[in-house]
Amino acid sequence: MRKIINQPKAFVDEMLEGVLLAHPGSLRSPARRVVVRADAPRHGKVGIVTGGGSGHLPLFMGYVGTGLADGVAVGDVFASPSADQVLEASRAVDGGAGVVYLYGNYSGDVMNFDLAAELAIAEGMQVATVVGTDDVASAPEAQAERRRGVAGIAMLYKVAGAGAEEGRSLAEVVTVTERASSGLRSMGVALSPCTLPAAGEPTFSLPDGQMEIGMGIHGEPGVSRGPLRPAAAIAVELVDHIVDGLSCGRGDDVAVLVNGLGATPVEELYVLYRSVHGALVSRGIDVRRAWVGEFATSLEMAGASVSVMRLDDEILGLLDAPARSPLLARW
Amino acid sequence: MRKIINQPKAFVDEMLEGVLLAHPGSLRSPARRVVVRADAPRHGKVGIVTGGGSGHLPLFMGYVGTGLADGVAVGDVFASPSADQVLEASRAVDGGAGVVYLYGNYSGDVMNFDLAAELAIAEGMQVATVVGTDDVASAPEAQAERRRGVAGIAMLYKVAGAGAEEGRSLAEVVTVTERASSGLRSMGVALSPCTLPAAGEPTFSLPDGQMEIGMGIHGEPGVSRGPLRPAAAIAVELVDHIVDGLSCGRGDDVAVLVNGLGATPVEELYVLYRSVHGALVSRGIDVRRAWVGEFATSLEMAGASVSVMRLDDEILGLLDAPARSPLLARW
Amino acid sequence: MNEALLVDVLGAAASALEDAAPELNRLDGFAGDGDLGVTMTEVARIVKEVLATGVAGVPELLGAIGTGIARGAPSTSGTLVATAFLRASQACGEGGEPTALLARCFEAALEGVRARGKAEPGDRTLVDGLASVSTSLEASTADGLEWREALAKAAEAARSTAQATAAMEPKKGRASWVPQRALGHPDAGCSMLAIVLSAAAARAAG
Amino acid sequence: MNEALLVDVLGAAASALEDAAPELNRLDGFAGDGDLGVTMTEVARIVKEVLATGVAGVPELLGAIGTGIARGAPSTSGTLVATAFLRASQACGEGGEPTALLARCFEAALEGVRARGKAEPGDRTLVDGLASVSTSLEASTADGLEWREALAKAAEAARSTAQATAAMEPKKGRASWVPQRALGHPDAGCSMLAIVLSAAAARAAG
Ligand SMILES: Nc1ncnc2c1ncn2[C@@H]1O[C@H](COP(=O)(O)OP(=O)(O)O)[C@@H](O)[C@H]1O
Ligand SMILES: Nc1ncnc2c1ncn2[C@@H]1O[C@H](COP(=O)(O)OP(=O)(O)O)[C@@H](O)[C@H]1O
Ligand SMILES: [Mg+2]
Ligand SMILES: [Mg+2]
Ligand SMILES: [Mg+2]
Ligand SMILES: [Mg+2]
Repeated sequence: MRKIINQPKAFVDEMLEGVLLAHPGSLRSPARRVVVRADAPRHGKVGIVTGGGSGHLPLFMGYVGTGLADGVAVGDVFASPSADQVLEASRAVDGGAGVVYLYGNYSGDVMNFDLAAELAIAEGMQVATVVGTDDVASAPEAQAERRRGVAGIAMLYKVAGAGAEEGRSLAEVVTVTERASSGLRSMGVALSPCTLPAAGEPTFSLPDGQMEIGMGIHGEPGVSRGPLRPAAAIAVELVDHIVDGLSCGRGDDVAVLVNGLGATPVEELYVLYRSVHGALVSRGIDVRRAWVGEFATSLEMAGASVSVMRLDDEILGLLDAPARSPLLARW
Repeated sequence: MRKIINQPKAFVDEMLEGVLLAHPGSLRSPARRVVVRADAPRHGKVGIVTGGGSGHLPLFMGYVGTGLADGVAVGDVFASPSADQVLEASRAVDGGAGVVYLYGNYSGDVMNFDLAAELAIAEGMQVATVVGTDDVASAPEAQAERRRGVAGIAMLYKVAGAGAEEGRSLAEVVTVTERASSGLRSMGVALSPCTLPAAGEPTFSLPDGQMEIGMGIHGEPGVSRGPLRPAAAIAVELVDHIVDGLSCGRGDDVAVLVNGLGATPVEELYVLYRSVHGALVSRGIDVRRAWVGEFATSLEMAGASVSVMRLDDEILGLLDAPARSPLLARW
Repeated sequence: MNEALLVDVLGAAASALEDAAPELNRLDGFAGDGDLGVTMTEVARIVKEVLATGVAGVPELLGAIGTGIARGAPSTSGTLVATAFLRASQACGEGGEPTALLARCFEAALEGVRARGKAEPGDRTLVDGLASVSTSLEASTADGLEWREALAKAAEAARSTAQATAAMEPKKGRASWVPQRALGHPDAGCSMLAIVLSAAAARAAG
Repeated sequence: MNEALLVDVLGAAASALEDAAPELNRLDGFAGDGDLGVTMTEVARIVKEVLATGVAGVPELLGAIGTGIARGAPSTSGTLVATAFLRASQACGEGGEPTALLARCFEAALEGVRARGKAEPGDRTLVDGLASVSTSLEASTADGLEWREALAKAAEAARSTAQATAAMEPKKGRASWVPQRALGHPDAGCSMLAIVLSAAAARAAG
């Protein structure tokens, strides 16, 4: 194990202590394993609560900031937070205009956010839910609502967060975020496993020189495993799968996000982006915005994912709105 | 090898193509392997030119942006760019107020930047140089000017870039950047080697469960090698070495940067930060600003570095000034 | 079924769960992320903790376990197991004849898990296991079986359902891309249920 | 020394450099980053490329090689080797007796490398190797030796200086923290110089 940690059991709580020590002006913790913007609740603003397992930074906590989410419930490594934590986060960010639960579609998270929503509504809050389901490898197009949420959710935070920051209503924020989500698809390739601090052993085995297309961010089996192929071939395969269900073609505008899973150098992500861009442009699709970097990781897994979001003027405007979070802002 | 690449020889150029395709509004390339801000040259503004080997993103190209550097000369993986490239970058960013060469102290880079400076001055430009020498493991305090530059240079870009953006003169920018540099120290720990695309083999061997304190970012031998220790112990050792030469103690203000070398999850960097913060605070040092993330990597090396910069009001003001670059901005 | 006996039986089930952790990780790994054993180790720890603090009253004990798991092991299976305990706690409030009580508890657990997880019978989840256990306990109630016997039959039903899931092709979600990976291996959650019920029945039997 | 001969000798030196790449990486790895062989492979490729294009005139040829390396292999050692070629090109412009010409070229190269790299003799760098070669060529000029003989002596001097660096404790920079790592191994840059001069001398000798 090659980890800079102390006791594996203390990993998540020590990480959180570090976050709060590093960013005291921007973040605070109203309850155990709950982190919110220091200025929450913002009166009259729709609050956005997210959450999920640890080990995916900057997902989820990294998206707590201005023009993004307001609060996060932090689970154990690769494990859902509890309904209690989500409820505490909701209380801390609700400014009277309601709260959107925006997170990735994993059964544990869904159950705990759903339970929290019941409890929050019982307390008199307005709660609506939008679940990220962008991973096309996790279920066929006909079962799109069963798909898992992966790195594409970064763009949903941007859309929802900008809408909320502008003062839109709960229903308006939900409507535009759902529209963005329905035009969002992602797919990834894994080149190595990762090791959970508490387990000390890799989550699965993927021999050097092999890749698994469509593997889940916790190492769930993907669509195919085989010898590692060149970046250009990987890009074409990912874009084919993504564009298939997106019914997106000549003249359509999209935003693209190329995400590193943890151990893949940013240089390689740009090599991949180069071919992703080419594959989209060759279909006549217009790439209006692009981000390349780490947006949702799986500890130190090697690999990358590609996300494509269909744009309209309203969504593009929200993507372009200012946003800032202490974990994302390298300046 | 677990790399998303095509031909290893094409790695750097394809990466650059990807960068330019992803950020067409922000960056442009006036010459081969030279990248500058799209709006360069800015009339009357001091230009900042940096450069160095590839494989360290976001260093160096990631710091080309508003309030940061204006241009970069991009070398091969872990190899210096040529004087020609530096000269081209200088020509493209010189707005008549002179150019600062700000880069890390590696002999190949120094020689090529020095040669470029001679050529640029011969062409009538004003050129001044500030070299980052923050790596305390690379030479003893008595030979501080021989030290290598590592992740701390991220803070120097911020200081110099903000000063230039404010309209300061070449001499003023150099003076404050040199003062910031003289109060800046870094040290790192490596937990695994990395593999150059062209080589296909790890740069050195570091068995699982071992760490090397003070190893250079190209794998140059460090101060000591031994069994991997807990994050808290690593933090104390790094802070001890750093603070030693900084003559910094009770009542002093500092900014801290905890940097990941490539494959270390951000969660671990925050666990490390927690103890770094504790070690500084226990000496009575006041941590005024902190950044945690990847600022200077070595491909997919596992490990981290800690940088500490002594602050005065002027430097703190420059660190707080707005800055934005397409490669750093996740939003 | 008195409280001391329940403590004893639940303790045995928790120990069996701990022992089965590597096997549960392995089974979860075929189509899932291979962490069911990790979660269940945590669940077992929480069960034993609550048992050790000695909560008075069967519904209270089950409720405390449910709450403890919901807070302390909030993963998919943890949340479902917590839901099962909470619903069982509510269902057994009125007391009654042990076999009927058991049947009522598992029926409530099944309904709770279905509502929370939105899976249907045939989806190759814990719901399949709970459904067969619930059906078996209902039949035993109708047949007037003693609770130990009923529990043994329920464990038998859980085991055979787990076996049956091995032949069920995953039709939904990620696993449906590569049905051959899961095929031939029992569902991890159903195996977990079979293991705890078998341990409980064995302890109850003596 | 005519141009055809120079092309021949430089080609032999370049081939030797390519063959020595793994060894140069290994030596550079003890106290450096282990990439000298990578850089020198590139340098050798550029030298051969320029030789193949056939530039007219000795100074022009050396200059083209220097410029090519400066553009195409701009690392520490690449830049220093480029500087050496560029300075040699300038120094040999006036022509003259071959041994004196060689001595002048290497003296100019030494001065160029010292100015560019700011290392002093004794720092355990390429400067130590170039200094001993320059001294040897000066003595050979004074002694009136034929250039092939002078080159052989210079190669001998380069080899013994490389050997001597193995006993030099790195007093500066990173390597000074762990002097024992470098100690016992010759400096990589000096070994490189010894290898190319030996190959050149052997080819010149026929
Ligand atoms: N929606 C659901 N309803 C009922 N049981 C489920 C559901 N989803 C998963 N399960 C059960 O949970 C088991 C996996 O649990 P766990 O490993 O905790 O899930 P994950 O790691 O995906 O969060 C499965 O074998 C299955 O029996
Ligand atoms: N300042 C210098 N002056 C002269 N020679 C130097 C200098 N620095 C390094 N060298 C030589 O260069 C060799 C290493 O070259 P190289 O591997 O290209 O350096 P790096 O990888 O550090 O850029 C050393 O063995 C030494 O002989
Ligand atoms: Mg699982
Ligand atoms: Mg899981
Ligand atoms: Mg080297
Ligand atoms: Mg090098």
